[in-house]
Amino acid sequence: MVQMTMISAIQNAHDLAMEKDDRVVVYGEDVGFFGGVFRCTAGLQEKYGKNRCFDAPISENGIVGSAIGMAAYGLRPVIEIQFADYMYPAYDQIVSEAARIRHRSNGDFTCPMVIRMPCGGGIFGGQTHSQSPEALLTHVAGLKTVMPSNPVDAKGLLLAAIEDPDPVIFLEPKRLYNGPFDGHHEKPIVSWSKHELGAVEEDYYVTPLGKAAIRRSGEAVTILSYGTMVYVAEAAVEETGVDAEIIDLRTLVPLDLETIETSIKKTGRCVIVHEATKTSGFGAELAALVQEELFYHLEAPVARVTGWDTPYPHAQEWDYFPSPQRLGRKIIETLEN
Amino acid sequence: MVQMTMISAIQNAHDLAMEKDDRVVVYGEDVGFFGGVFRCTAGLQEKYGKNRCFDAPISENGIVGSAIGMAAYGLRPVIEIQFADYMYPAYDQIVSEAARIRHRSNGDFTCPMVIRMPCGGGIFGGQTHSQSPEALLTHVAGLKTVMPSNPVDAKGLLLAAIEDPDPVIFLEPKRLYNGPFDGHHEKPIVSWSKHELGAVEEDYYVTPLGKAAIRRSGEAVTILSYGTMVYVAEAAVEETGVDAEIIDLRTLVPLDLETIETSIKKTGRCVIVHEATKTSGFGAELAALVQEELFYHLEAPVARVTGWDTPYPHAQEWDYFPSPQRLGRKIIETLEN
Amino acid sequence: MAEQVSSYPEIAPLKLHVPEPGCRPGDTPDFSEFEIPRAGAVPKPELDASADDMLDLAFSIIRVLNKEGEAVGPWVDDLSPDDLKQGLRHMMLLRAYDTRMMTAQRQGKTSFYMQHRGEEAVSCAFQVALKKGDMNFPTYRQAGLLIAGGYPMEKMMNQIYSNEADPLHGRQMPVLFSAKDYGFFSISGNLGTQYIQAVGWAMASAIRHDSKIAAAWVGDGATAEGDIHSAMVFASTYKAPIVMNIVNNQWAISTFQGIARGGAGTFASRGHGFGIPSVRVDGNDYLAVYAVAKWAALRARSGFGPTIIEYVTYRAGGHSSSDDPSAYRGSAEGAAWPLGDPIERLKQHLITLGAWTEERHVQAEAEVMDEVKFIQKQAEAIGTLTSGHLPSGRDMFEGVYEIMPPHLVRQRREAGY
Amino acid sequence: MAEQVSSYPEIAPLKLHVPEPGCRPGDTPDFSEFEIPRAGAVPKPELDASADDMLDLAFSIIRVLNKEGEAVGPWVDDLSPDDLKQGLRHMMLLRAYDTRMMTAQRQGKTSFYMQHRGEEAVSCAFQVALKKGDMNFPTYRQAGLLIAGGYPMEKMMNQIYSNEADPLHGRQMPVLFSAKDYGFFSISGNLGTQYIQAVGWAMASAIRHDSKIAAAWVGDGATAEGDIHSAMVFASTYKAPIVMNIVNNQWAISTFQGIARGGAGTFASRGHGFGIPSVRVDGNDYLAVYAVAKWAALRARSGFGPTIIEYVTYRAGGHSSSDDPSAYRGSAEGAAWPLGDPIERLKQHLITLGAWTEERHVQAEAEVMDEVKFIQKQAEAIGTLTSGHLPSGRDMFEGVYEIMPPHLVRQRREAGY
Ligand SMILES: Cc1ncc(C[n+]2csc(CCOP(=O)(O)OP(=O)(O)O)c2C)c(N)n1
Ligand SMILES: Cc1ncc(C[n+]2csc(CCOP(=O)(O)OP(=O)(O)O)c2C)c(N)n1
Ligand SMILES: [Mg+2]
Ligand SMILES: [Mg+2]
Repeated sequence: MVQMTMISAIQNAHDLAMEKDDRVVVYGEDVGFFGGVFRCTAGLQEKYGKNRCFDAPISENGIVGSAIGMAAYGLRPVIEIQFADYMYPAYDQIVSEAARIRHRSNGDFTCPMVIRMPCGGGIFGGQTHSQSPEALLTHVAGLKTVMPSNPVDAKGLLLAAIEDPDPVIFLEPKRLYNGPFDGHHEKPIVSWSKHELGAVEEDYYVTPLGKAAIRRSGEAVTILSYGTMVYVAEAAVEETGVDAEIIDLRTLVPLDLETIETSIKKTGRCVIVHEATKTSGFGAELAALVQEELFYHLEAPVARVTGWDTPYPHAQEWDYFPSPQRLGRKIIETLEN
Repeated sequence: MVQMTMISAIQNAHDLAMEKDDRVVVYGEDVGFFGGVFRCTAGLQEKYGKNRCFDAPISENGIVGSAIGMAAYGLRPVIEIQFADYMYPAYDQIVSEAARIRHRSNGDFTCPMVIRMPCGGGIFGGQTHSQSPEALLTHVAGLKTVMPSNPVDAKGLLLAAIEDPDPVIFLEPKRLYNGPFDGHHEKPIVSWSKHELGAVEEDYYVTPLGKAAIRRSGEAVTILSYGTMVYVAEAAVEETGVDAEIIDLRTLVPLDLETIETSIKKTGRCVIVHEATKTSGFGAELAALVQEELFYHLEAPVARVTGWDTPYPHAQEWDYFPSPQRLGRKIIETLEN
Repeated sequence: MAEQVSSYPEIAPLKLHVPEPGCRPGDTPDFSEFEIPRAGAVPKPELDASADDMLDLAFSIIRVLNKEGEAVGPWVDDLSPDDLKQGLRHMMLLRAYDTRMMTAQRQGKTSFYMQHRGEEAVSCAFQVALKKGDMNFPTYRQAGLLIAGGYPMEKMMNQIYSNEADPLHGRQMPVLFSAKDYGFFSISGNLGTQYIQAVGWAMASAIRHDSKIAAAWVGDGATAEGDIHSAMVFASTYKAPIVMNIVNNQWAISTFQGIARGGAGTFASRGHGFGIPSVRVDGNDYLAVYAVAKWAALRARSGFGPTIIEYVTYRAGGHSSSDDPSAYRGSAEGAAWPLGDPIERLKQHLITLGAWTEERHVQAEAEVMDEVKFIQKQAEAIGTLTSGHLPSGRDMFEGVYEIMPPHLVRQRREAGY
Repeated sequence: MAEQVSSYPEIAPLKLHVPEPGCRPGDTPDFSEFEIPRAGAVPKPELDASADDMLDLAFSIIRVLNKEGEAVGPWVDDLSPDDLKQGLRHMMLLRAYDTRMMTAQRQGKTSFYMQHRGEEAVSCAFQVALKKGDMNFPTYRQAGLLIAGGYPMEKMMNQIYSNEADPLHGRQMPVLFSAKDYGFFSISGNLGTQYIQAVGWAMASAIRHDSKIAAAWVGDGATAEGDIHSAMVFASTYKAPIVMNIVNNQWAISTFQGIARGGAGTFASRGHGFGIPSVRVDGNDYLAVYAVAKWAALRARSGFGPTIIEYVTYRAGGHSSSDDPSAYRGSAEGAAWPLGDPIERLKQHLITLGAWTEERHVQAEAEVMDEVKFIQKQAEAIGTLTSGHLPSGRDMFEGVYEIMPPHLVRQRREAGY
């Protein structure tokens, strides 16, 4: 076991994958010599050469499109979109191509690749360095969408994503890179070195895609969360004193419906929390599913706590960010229903 | 009153808008001389000149991006994306720009424009001429999303969209262009000339955005539908003999929640139908909202009938398309619950 | 200082410039301003020549066959009369297949079709310049790559009919083939996307120290898409081993090539802003297409990086089975097209060589048509889109992912499969 | 026929080419291969000259100020000593403002900042070549357009502090200004998008038979985005009245300009594939920038269509307040940059003209700094990002649409506003 931040866990996953499989190539904007603006690819070019880790032009479309071609050739590209907010220029390549090639060619060509994107707010990034676009990816048949919440999972899930035969979107909550963050921005910053999920196995391991983790067992209400919101949920639970079960979904598609169902059958109540805007956010799918599958187990409506339906603002960041207080209120409300 | 198809109603709306307001300009691929591959802009170049209606290069990104600049200048561009499936290359301009400019500039610049896109399947268009990407637009704060289901609404809503001070996405179910279609592809094609909503007021009128229409009153269950699915719902209701209330949402954002609530308070049951893939489709938002707002009025889970989570196939088109039978089964199931 | 600027002389108000084609319905076509160099006139650069060494080649047209049907000049390559007869046969097969499939579509046996009339030389000649293992990233108008590559035509028809033997299991619209073993990438319905993918594939070959090259294809109209820019940037930066083909058939549905080309002299010249060697070739001259393709492929394979080839040709038919070009272009334009018909020209060349006769040609036409009809019959015996023998709805759920995730299994069951 | 192809001589395996900058940390900068023409050497084309008439100008550098500080050659324009002093003042204001804002960011008064050091001449000189009503579509590194355009600096600081007087109500990250009345379009955080928007704006001006022009801005790195291609296609096709600026400051965060430029000689040459007249200018020469900008603006306004201008300059500071360039480029590179410092060069010119002295300059520096500090104090009196006087959370819900729809009203209430 080694203490790692999410950054070093991700860097380490790259390193092990490149060592194990020489088809793995890594590139993106500032990813090569410099090792990425968040340093998630630091040292890889030095170790594996410019042939396998290099800087790309500022063209998200070119990065994804070329990676699709490489995957079709037989490589395993792992590419970085510098911020998830910049995936849109590549959206056609992601939706119409990466997600479709296996199906439309009946397996003649496939597209095993990982698109990494730092996502989420809490760093005063304003509207173009804070977005959580997961719902725009979960709607797309053919993609898998993953969002880890800690170093242990980040490493295992990234290695699983790299092994996966299909395109995987790997969303990294950047506010968690250096430590867990529960929304209490006024409190001192916590580091991963103080967290049990910062202690990472040094060797190669995979955390299977499609399996949620229960972060806290409880009886009163189920909280469905992922990414930064896992810690917001923990804080809300602590502050309200409610005996909630906190589920960290980890993978959004394919979804671990079984874990969700087992939990809600027990608690009868469900609150969903995510940072993305509300309307047509992934919480909508979760709420729709939960009431479809578990209607007769529910004692209260499934509630959503999300970012508002506005751009992510700069100065009003903490008004936008779903806080433990906001979540706490909704939990209480759901219990009182 | 004049009998119009949806195509002629849309053409007519363009014509009246260009006549009334010389800031209205119309362009897109094949939109100028030829009048559009679906002929929705036929005759406009001849009447208003190449200065106001012209062909564009095959660059959806360029079409939307340039329209944003024109809107910022003070024009009212009405542009066509030849198929909704081709909006992805323009997605960054739609999401990061058109939708954001008013907010990010605090109203210094605005973006009054209409992006028209033929959508939906039922024409053997396969995966890239059949998509219904509305959920990828309803998730985006700053956009309005409209989908008419008949000539009368198409004209009135398009004129309202053109008058709107904000960017409006105008989705046109292409399978409805020449007549209502209820999913019975084996039956003879019906034309608008035989439908009351094919009789269109010749003069300028607007149908306000954000207002749903009740296509059939009923007591047993509420069906939330839009676009082609309105007719599928009508057929399903007729075939099952259930006394359903059919709501045609017309505008998805902003949503007419009031009409939905009034109906479901009455019926206690709700089935949602759309053609787009299920996961994170707009039906998820509708289901989430309905159970959030009306949990204690619901006697059964809110059900969804949708396209499957696969690409839209060519040969298996009718397996994909939500049929009246499929919807009928879900209606019965919801009543039996 | 603003005053200085406002002291400019009075200037006329601005106007929007919208380019217009030469020949709309009712007009008489006029190609008098279309400059066609003599066959043999354009020099052949060394393989390692730079873009700067051949700037002119982006503004000229490489041609081998002259009016007399002779092959002349530095671009005459090594095709034997037998090779040429095979090339002729490929083009005739393609044309016969087009004819039959257009008719089949009209008869309601499938939903849609796209033909190649007038452009047969481009894909047929290109393919023979490739090696096994190379990969084309085509559009919908390069079926000649498959025919010249020996792909079974029955499979193409099965795909077009979406029948039970369709290699793509009915999932794709007609003509959006995929044939990896024949170096033919899955065709996308979204224009342009394959261009940058081809560059990625070529980069992969370089990363693996392989010797395979990629060939990207795009039409004149679709060069306006951003993917083409991405492709040029990446190909230029990483010197990817790729041939970047632009098929300028003068039209993009109803839109003439001037709308995509704008103020540029030619599409080939787009390469100049990226330092990519760029040439134009007579797309209706089988020998010229072959020679240029072979040269560009060898450049790529030798590590000299990308080449852009603009094929100057003419879309003699409608855009697709849904299109009627008489609504937007002069009906006489095709006949007036100055580069002639590719089959006719190769035929004449073979006759000039003494390796072919008019009679033999008529006979070959009949043979080829019979062959295609025979294959068609076999395909139709399996099924057509409307004959009812379609791939199962179950198949729609397969292959979305390698392993079907639980939610799709549930949906498949709900669908009754 | 495949055999013919396989008879090519044995070819070495392919390799991926990844361009590398000349100077990484620890290296000694070497600009000896960087060709700099003499000031005055590049001719000035007629306003209506075509792209073909000036191909060379995309590979040269237009320069006016020579080593002696004299203005020489055909591009010497009509700036009076007073104009030049004003230009110097603009650049000094920009630099002082940068200094103060960098410090403010370090002090935690705001979240982020981006400076202009070394590039001041580009935006400051460009703006004075525009007319009222023209519209810039800038990136984050052209605040000189605002300063030279007379925009109140306090507003800029209020925006950077996201305080209650921020014209953008705290909604945007620092430096992403918007100032319509000053011809300054709302800056996007997404690179490149503004380029095609600028073309659309220019097209609108032409559609309305107006005489306003647009100016688009992009960095060397961001030229790789597809929007730049869209912009070139549309500008070329519709002859839009626009000046398309490319600020080549050699770096895109940690990535040197060679990664975006690839095998092209220069960024300006990108225009050649579109028939767009394209020139390069010494971006650190205030007089040259002004002259080229004025010429290009007049071309646009006269109906001669777009012009591409590449500014050859150097990003002397870090990319942003979050960046430390010593991790990826040689620390001596900035000092070795052969085109010098724009303020220093204009100062020398004024001294040569006898209109300025070293003493006067030192004094001016102090004055300008005092002025900026004074403005800063006023802005800080209103508030900084961390002083607590922020725009209300209520404001976040405003302006998403002109009229707030019901769901946002409900959310605003839920948020407690
Ligand atoms: C992204 C995208 N936009 C629009 C279309 C619709 N479309 C299909 S073919 C075509 C014209 C293409 O013209 P060109 O590139 O010249 O090729 P050609 O048909 O002449 O071979 C258009 C606009 C599409 N398929 N994809
Ligand atoms: C679409 C998009 N991709 C990536 C980024 C992240 N990013 C911001 S600035 C920058 C470098 C830009 O370099 P250049 O265009 O040369 O401009 P400069 O900073 O040198 O002025 C990058 C990669 C972004 N803002 N938008
Ligand atoms: Mg074409
Ligand atoms: Mg730069």
